[in-house]
Amino acid sequence: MDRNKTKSSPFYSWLVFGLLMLTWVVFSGFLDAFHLSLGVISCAFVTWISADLLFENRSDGPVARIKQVFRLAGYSVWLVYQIVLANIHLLKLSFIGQRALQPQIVRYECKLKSDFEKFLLANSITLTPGTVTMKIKGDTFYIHAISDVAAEGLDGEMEKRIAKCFES
Amino acid sequence: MSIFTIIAVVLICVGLLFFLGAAVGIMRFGDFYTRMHAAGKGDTLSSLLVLLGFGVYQLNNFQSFSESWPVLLVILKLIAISAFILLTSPTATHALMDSGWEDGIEPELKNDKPETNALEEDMPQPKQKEAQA
Amino acid sequence: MRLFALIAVFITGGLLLYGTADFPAKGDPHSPANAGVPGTGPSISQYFVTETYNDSKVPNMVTAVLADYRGYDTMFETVVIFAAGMAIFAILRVVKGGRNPGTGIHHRLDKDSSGNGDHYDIIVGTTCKLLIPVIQLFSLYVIAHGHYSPGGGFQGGVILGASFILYAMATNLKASLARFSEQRFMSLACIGILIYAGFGFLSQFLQKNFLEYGVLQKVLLTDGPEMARSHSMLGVEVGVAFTVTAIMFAIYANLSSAGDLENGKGL
Amino acid sequence: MNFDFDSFTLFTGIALLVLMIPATYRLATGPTAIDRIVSINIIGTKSAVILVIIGSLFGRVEMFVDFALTYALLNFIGSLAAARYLHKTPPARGQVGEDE
Amino acid sequence: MWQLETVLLIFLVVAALLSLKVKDLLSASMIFGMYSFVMCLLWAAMGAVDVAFTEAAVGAGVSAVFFIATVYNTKRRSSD
Repeated sequence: MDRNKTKSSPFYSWLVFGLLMLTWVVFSGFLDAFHLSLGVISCAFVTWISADLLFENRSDGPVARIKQVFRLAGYSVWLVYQIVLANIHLLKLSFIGQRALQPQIVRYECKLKSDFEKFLLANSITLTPGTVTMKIKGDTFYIHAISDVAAEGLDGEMEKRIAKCFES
Repeated sequence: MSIFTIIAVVLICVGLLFFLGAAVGIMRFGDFYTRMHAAGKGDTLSSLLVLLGFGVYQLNNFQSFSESWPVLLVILKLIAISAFILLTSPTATHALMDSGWEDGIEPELKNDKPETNALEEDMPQPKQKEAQA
Repeated sequence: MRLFALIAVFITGGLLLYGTADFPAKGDPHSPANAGVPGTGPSISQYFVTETYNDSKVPNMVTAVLADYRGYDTMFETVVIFAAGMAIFAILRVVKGGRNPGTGIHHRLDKDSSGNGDHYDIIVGTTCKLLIPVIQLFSLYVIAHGHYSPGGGFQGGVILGASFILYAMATNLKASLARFSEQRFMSLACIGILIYAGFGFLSQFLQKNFLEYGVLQKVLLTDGPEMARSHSMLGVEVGVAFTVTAIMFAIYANLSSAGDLENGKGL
Repeated sequence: MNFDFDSFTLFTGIALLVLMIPATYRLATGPTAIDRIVSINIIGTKSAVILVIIGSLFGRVEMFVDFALTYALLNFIGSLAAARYLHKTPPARGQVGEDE
Repeated sequence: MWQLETVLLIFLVVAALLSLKVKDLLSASMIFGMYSFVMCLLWAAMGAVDVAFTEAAVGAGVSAVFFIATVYNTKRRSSD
């Protein structure tokens, strides 16, 4: 969060600049020199004012990053499948199964280290069937589950998948 | 009627069905926390499907990469919108659920399962009502 | 009293609705605004539709009208926004040694905001960190492409200001003021208006009228006055964006901390 | 088979607006302020989708997609501000927040 | 198009009346957010794209935050 804590390495600044430039091309769509130079100015400005917000952990090298990207892509495919399941579950609940609601609050201990992994786990829990993360205190997640089945679904499989994405 | 139109219509119809589920859930669930389930999950996939449906329909205008670059761009932007909705919607759900707890809204919990509800004692309790002058 | 208010609202609304009966239909090509009054030449709408691209090579007519044909109007709109920020500053800001800190109403409300910060630090904080650079880049895109698609200085400036507001809400006011300090945003607000007025004075200095950009081709080194007008519009939009960004963040900072920027935590 | 995609799009837009009614009902009745915030979040997401639909009706999706992007990016800020408000003020039950 | 505009106008009137009706100012500012959303959709449906964009940026981005920040520093309940 503060500027002095993260040591700025040139690799990460260029990475942020490149990603922003890619985003600019998607936004803009003009590939002539005038608009590309405007894009370079804008991306340099954004990199200057908020490059330190992206990439909390800056110790990994380029190869490790590329591996993580591919694993995260695989994980997101699985996540989309879970989201589809969650919506079908919700559809069933709202039309037929309302009396089957068994709301309860479950505690879940996670062993993940970095903030980004915890963020990913919390958002994935919210998007999967029947569970919503209510609160995080340290390593403890408090989860509001909508039924017994949903509460038992929190068996740590998701956490294993996320941990696998970020292991070196 | 091309294949892209058929896919688009199917995607949009499924998206509307999920929107309907979310809307009924918001209307009928009795408790704030269960309503959050409907709100947090129902809107992500359904808006994603409808947006992707319109993106697929745009493929009808696609001829070649050099001519139809704007069409691809629209599809990429629609995917970006879906990604941002997928990112912000669960986060807003967390923030609102946490605020609801801090604001002292009592959850309706199932009473015949003491081993799960006992965990509630670990929770930070809602702040007590303060008598305001 | 409420009854009288209701009656007054209904009468006024009825009169307004009655007035709309005389309006031409939406998009009617024969209405006086679109077709012009007979015997007086083409209407101003026709002129804009046919001549804007020849005059300034700008496809988006609205931007051309706002930043070029009606440049005075937009300039003083920017000044109005600046004045609004100054008014909020003058009313709310607590200067050091003035009002006794710690007695404002926000301190009473702020006293239990310390606990349970974990949640915001992890989930909301990470989301905001991922979103803020994209929002900033999007706002710059909106500013830079005001010629081709809807948008421009005002919209882009508001979005850019919203990104700073989001940062202030994800962390606290102090962290965001470390990035975008009070001195910096106040001077940025002034610089924005100076850029706009500078384009005007520059064209006046080159023996033309105020805000008549065509003459700037000698300065901007473009081929022909049309491109000079186009590029000047972009420069003017950047000026508007500076002012709007700075004023939006200034209003948020002063409102949420009740003017006590040094000690207030913000929302 | 003659299928008019524009009519289908118009129908989709109207259906989405009709599906806004439950959210509007929550907005009107509450019971608490935070229910209203949730429904505003939902209405904002739906607005982004409806903007794309209006763009498709005009045949200018590439223009309207920018607005939808604005909503997708900025809709979060209002909800977050309200959540921060409720987080920082004492609980309001029984005093304010509920209508008569 | 006229069907869409009619439904939007109904929503607009409902939102305006609701935001006047509630006494909780936080809720009123939220309902005013809905008014701004519907207004933006209406501008877009009329083809006034620049105005719609301004409404989208201001309504979604900053106006709700300003209202909430103001309510935060005053009191929450309206007196009438």
